Amino acid sequence: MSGTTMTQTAQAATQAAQGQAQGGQQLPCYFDANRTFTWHHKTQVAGVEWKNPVGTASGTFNFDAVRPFYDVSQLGAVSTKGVSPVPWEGNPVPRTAETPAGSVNSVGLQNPGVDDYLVNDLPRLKAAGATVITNVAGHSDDDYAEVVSKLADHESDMLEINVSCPNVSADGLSTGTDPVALKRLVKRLRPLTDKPMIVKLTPNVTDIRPIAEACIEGGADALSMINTFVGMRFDIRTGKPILANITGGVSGPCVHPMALAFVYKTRQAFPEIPIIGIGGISTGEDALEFLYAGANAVEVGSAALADPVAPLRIACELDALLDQRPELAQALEEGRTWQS
Amino acid sequence: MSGTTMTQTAQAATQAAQGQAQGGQQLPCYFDANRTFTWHHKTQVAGVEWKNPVGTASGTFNFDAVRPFYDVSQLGAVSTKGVSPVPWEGNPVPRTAETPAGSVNSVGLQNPGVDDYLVNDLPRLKAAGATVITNVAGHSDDDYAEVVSKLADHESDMLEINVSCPNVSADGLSTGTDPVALKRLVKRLRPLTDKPMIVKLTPNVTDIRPIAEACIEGGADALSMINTFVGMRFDIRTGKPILANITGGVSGPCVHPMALAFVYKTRQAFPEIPIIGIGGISTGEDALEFLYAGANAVEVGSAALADPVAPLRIACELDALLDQRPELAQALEEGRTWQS
Amino acid sequence: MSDFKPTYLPSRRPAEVVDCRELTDGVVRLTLRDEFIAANARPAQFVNLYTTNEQRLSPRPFGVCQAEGDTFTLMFAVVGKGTEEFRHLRPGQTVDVLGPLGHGFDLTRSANYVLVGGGLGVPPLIRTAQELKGREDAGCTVLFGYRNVHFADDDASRWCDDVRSIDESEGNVVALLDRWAAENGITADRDGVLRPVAEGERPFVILTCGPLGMMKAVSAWARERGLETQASLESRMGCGFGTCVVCTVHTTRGILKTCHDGPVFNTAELEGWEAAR
Amino acid sequence: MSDFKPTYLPSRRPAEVVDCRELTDGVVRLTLRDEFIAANARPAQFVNLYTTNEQRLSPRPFGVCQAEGDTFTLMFAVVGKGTEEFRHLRPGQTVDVLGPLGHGFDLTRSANYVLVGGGLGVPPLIRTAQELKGREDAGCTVLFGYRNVHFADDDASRWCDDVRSIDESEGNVVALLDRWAAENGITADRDGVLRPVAEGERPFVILTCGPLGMMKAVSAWARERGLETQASLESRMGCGFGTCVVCTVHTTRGILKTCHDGPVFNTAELEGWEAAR
Ligand SMILES: Cc1cc2nc3c(=O)[nH]c(=O)nc-3n(C[C@H](O)[C@H](O)[C@H](O)COP(=O)(O)OP(=O)(O)OC[C@H]3O[C@@H](n4cnc5c(N)ncnc54)[C@H](O)[C@@H]3O)c2cc1C
Ligand SMILES: Cc1cc2nc3c(=O)[nH]c(=O)nc-3n(C[C@H](O)[C@H](O)[C@H](O)COP(=O)(O)OP(=O)(O)OC[C@H]3O[C@@H](n4cnc5c(N)ncnc54)[C@H](O)[C@@H]3O)c2cc1C
Ligand SMILES: Cc1cc2nc3c(=O)[nH]c(=O)nc-3n(C[C@H](O)[C@H](O)[C@H](O)COP(=O)(O)O)c2cc1C
Ligand SMILES: Cc1cc2nc3c(=O)[nH]c(=O)nc-3n(C[C@H](O)[C@H](O)[C@H](O)COP(=O)(O)O)c2cc1C
Ligand code: FES
Ligand code: FES
Repeated sequence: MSGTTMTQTAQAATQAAQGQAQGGQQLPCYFDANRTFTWHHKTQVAGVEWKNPVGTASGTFNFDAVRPFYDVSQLGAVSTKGVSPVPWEGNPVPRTAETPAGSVNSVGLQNPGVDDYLVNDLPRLKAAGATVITNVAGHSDDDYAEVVSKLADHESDMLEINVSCPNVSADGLSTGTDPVALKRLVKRLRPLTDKPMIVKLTPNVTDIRPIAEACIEGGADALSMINTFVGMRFDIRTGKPILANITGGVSGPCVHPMALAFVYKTRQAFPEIPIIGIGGISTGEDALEFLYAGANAVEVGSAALADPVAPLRIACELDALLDQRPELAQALEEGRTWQS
Repeated sequence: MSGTTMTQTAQAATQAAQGQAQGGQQLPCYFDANRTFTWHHKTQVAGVEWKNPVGTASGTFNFDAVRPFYDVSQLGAVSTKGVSPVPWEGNPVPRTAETPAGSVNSVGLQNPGVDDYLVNDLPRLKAAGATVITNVAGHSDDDYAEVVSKLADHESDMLEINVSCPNVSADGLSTGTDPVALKRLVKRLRPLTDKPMIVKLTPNVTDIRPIAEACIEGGADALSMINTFVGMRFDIRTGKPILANITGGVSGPCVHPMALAFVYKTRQAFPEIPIIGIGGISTGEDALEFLYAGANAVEVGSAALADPVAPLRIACELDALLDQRPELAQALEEGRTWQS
Repeated sequence: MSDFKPTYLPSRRPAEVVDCRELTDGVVRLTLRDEFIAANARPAQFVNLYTTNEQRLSPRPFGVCQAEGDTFTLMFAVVGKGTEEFRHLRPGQTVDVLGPLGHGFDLTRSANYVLVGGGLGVPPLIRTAQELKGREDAGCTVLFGYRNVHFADDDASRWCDDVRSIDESEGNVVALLDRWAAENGITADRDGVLRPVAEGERPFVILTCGPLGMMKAVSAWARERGLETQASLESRMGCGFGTCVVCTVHTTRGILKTCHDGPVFNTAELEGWEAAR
Repeated sequence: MSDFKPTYLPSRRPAEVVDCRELTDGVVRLTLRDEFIAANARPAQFVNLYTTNEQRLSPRPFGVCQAEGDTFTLMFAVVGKGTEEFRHLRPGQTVDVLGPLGHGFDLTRSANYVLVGGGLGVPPLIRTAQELKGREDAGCTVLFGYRNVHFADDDASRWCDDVRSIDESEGNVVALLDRWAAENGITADRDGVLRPVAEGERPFVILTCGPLGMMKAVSAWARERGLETQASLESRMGCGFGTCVVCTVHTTRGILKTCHDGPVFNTAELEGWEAAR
């Protein structure tokens, strides 16, 4: 917690982000990544230190795409695109449709597979200095086990098991909706690696608590939530669904209030488990709400699609907000949360 | 399907609603209710004819509040605030918080009770010429049974059983999340009345199909969906939840893509059951998407809070859109849908 | 003013910005053109403004401050995202409005009205002073408490000869009330009974609007002196016109809606109000 | 042009509107000021525009049409909510931009480039003509097909002496191609073999952008004549810069991203493309 550089920079950043007013219209944000960052407020997630509480969410971060725009090592962490045992083709296009204050996507976890990941992505991310969360995807318990085993000896800092993607299985449901299946899966994966294992949960459930409990009992080190809501759009010229896959996953600012409730309820039920809050974050203030709900850290998703530097801007804004909230900042630094 | 009056009027309305452009800023909509309405496209919901497919959603329509603004008999139907056996006080204030493209509310089903409703609300609504859906609330099966029995001999056109409100029960869950309890409830209510009985479903479930099935097997004449998602907001000055009740129900444009998926999935599984689509409708186009998803009609909720005449404006816009879609219009008129 | 008598009230609509200026740092006076509001807004009625940011759909309620010709003014503090947007409105632009809404002060009595305002509670009281100016059977005294800059004295003085104000460095509005009471021979004796109003003299009625704590203090002060108080309340609103029932207030008449049954309530009917919170 | 060499590319930022005018009903030419885009946008690279409506967060990609000094132009059809908003932009306002994005046409060969555009596919081809104008080792022919109004001929003629166009009443762009081929002695014999390029003569390369059906027809026509075709594709985009993987296209090099690996692809590498759909 030293130096005033960042306080000033972050405030400037926040002001720029809030926009200078101009004839009733807010000037849109313009964040300049060409400068030096000093972070005042780190956090811990399952014993892993993040230099600030802001990471990227899986599927909305791609190293090759964003490295021209900013230094990815400045983020708290980066969560990679879901990695499966073999390459997955994903769904046909169109894969995206706009929704009010959000979007619905049906990428279907397209990825080149774990072997490619270990050669092409992970080493470069680590070389760039990033704290890496490898997001793991699977169609079956065997799939997950295979990927986790292969990752075990490599250099990711954390694993994030995506048991929630609504795109893959036939009707949009997943392991993440069934406490019994989920506990079995997590129990099976637990001994395969020493790396901190985050389980990423779907919001498409009646009650998040038994789901979270299953993860904890299975041996998860942390939870991240939320993945996307099932949704769709129609083309009113044709009367047909816009997405080739018919339904997809909804994300963006629209899901922020739901995501906060998921984190808050889980935190109330389980005071100790580290939680990464995800869903609809597009400003430092949005991120801060997750910290008040009881999260230890956050991941930024869709906002990084509307502006590649958004996660870094949000990290700056949050750092400045935490400057004014020493109690919260202190808790995070010690691995505690606002609610514990 | 006669007369050109409405075509022209509705088009003018639509144009006004879309806003005339002015220096890059869209002129906000201004809908003038001081005119004569002629509707071209009626629909049927469980045998009840609606003069157009647009009704109001429960809790977002109040006769005394909106009668100064428009003629409520012009709507397809109006769904009343939830009616309980005895007066309910609801939750403490603050009861509302803004969310991205929506809001989260924790009214807690405040209402003066069924006896008051039968004396003060229902007769006046009928006298005003409205097609009335009485929305029924309860904390227990007995509650519902009592209200339905009392309503049986009065003049509502339809009943809508709200088994979904996330506000009332301790942890935001409800009968609407449990197929067994739900089927038992619907079966019990079915013989108590001859009126068409709609069951209104919550989106806070893992899979809507077993829930819908339980309603249908219990004897429901129609389904309406969706009620609100559980959500919350924090005050970043205090670090506390904004709502006195902590969590509440999220509604507004933000839920539109999820609501469409609920209707579509239910329609795919159950080709025959009449469905009223609800969630995030603020234009005729939004409503039209529900009709393409397989709904027989729609209800407008939050939009009526941002502008009292919104449901009537939306009905006009939809009527004009249906003018250009004779096949869809024909299906609705015959009690069928786009997907059946 | 037009002669058109529509069956239905105008609903949400764009109003032209005539003027928008900052009276002091973070306090803005906004003049809008809307014939209907200008002609109909009674004291302590309010209007909803709506932002142009489509992520922010909730109404922003503001008390009407003055009405002249086909224009009316609002006066607001910049406290959040909506007011930050409105602060930058410029003449010729439009902003969506709905109103006038709610039930204002009851000014039917022939009385000397004492308008006690604090902070951004002053706008409805200025509208009240404006309304009372033409009244031969009523008197008007304005007592305003500010944090520092006396931003509304000029506007209030347009309508009332007796405007007094105070800021935090000098004391609070109850101190002003005390001074005013002394001048007018109003005393609270041990039993909380007011010096009886002399034959032919008009009774005093307190109208107040401002921070909750202030209004409660004013109401308690007035009760001790046997004076009626009408307070204009605030509440987070979902609609502003009586539909959504999120703005409730507990009264002796039952649970009422701040927006539709208020915002003005006689403090005698607000249950346990002075004590609570 | 500034000498500043930052480590990182500028991200999303506001660009000033210099001009915005309707060329014909529903087709708009928008001139924006952004030094970085003006200096760097290669032919068939595109920029994202973003609406100010906070409910609409997805990017709207548009091919850069011309670049001069510190400004660049776009040309777009009004087809939905975003383009409806952009149509009303006025000088002095700003609009958020990101770019330039994607990989454009490969113009490295010394060749006679034939730019075949349809409808709103013409903007990237105009930028191409602009780029080719200075090239001594390359030729440029523009063949445009319109629905009716020949809205882009003037702009294209600024950069190319040989602009020919056709509209629906006269035929389609393949008819233009046929005429051009006849003039240039290009024939498809039974084996689909081109008349061999004479010694010292530059080869022809087809660059195309427009409706999918048109591009496929052009590509098939060119293949029959042994000509290389580069096509600039469209796709619904979630980001436009290679992160979200929603804009995929199947190629002989694997599943690629339209935004990042394209939008330009050699049609020989687009798997089963001419046949599909
Ligand atoms: C009847 C009435 C009259 C009012 N008159 C005035 C006035 O004349 N001048 C003035 O400065 N203020 C007035 N207020 C308060 C004013 O409505 C809020 O300051 C304003 O809505 C804040 O908007 P925001 O977007 O800047 O704040 P944000 O915090 O960004 O708003 C978020 C949401 O909370 C609501 N909200 C936030 N603060 C308040 C509040 N204090 N009261 C009600 N809702 C709130 C907003 O309306 C919005 O829906 C009045 C409130 C009421 C209920
Ligand atoms: C690389 C590229 C270059 C393009 N260049 C041009 C150009 O120079 N001139 C031009 O007129 N158009 C161009 N387009 C098409 C243009 O992007 C769409 O017409 C525009 O995005 C429609 O926006 P809207 O908000 O009006 O439509 P809406 O239908 O309201 O948009 C809803 C969503 O769908 C997307 N979308 C709708 N239609 C298309 C489409 N055809 N292609 C991609 N996304 C779409 C929008 O971007 C938005 O996210 C280009 C598209 C791509 C991919
Ligand atoms: C285009 C896209 C692709 C995604 N892919 C993945 C994925 O591969 N694995 C995963 O766990 N979540 C994936 N997600 C979900 C996000 O990580 C995140 O949980 C969700 O978008 C909510 O956050 P947001 O509202 O900030 O976007 C994806 C989201 C988007 C928008
Ligand atoms: C303030 C408020 C009160 C509501 N009260 C009820 C209610 O009493 N009964 C009910 O079934 N639904 C109630 N709802 C849910 C709406 O009827 C509707 O299902 C939901 O708001 C989604 O639609 P929308 O997005 O158009 O608002 C309420 C919603 C709001 C916003
Ligand atoms: S704000 Fe909706 S009833 Fe008062
Ligand atoms: S649009 Fe996101 S990868 Fe192409």
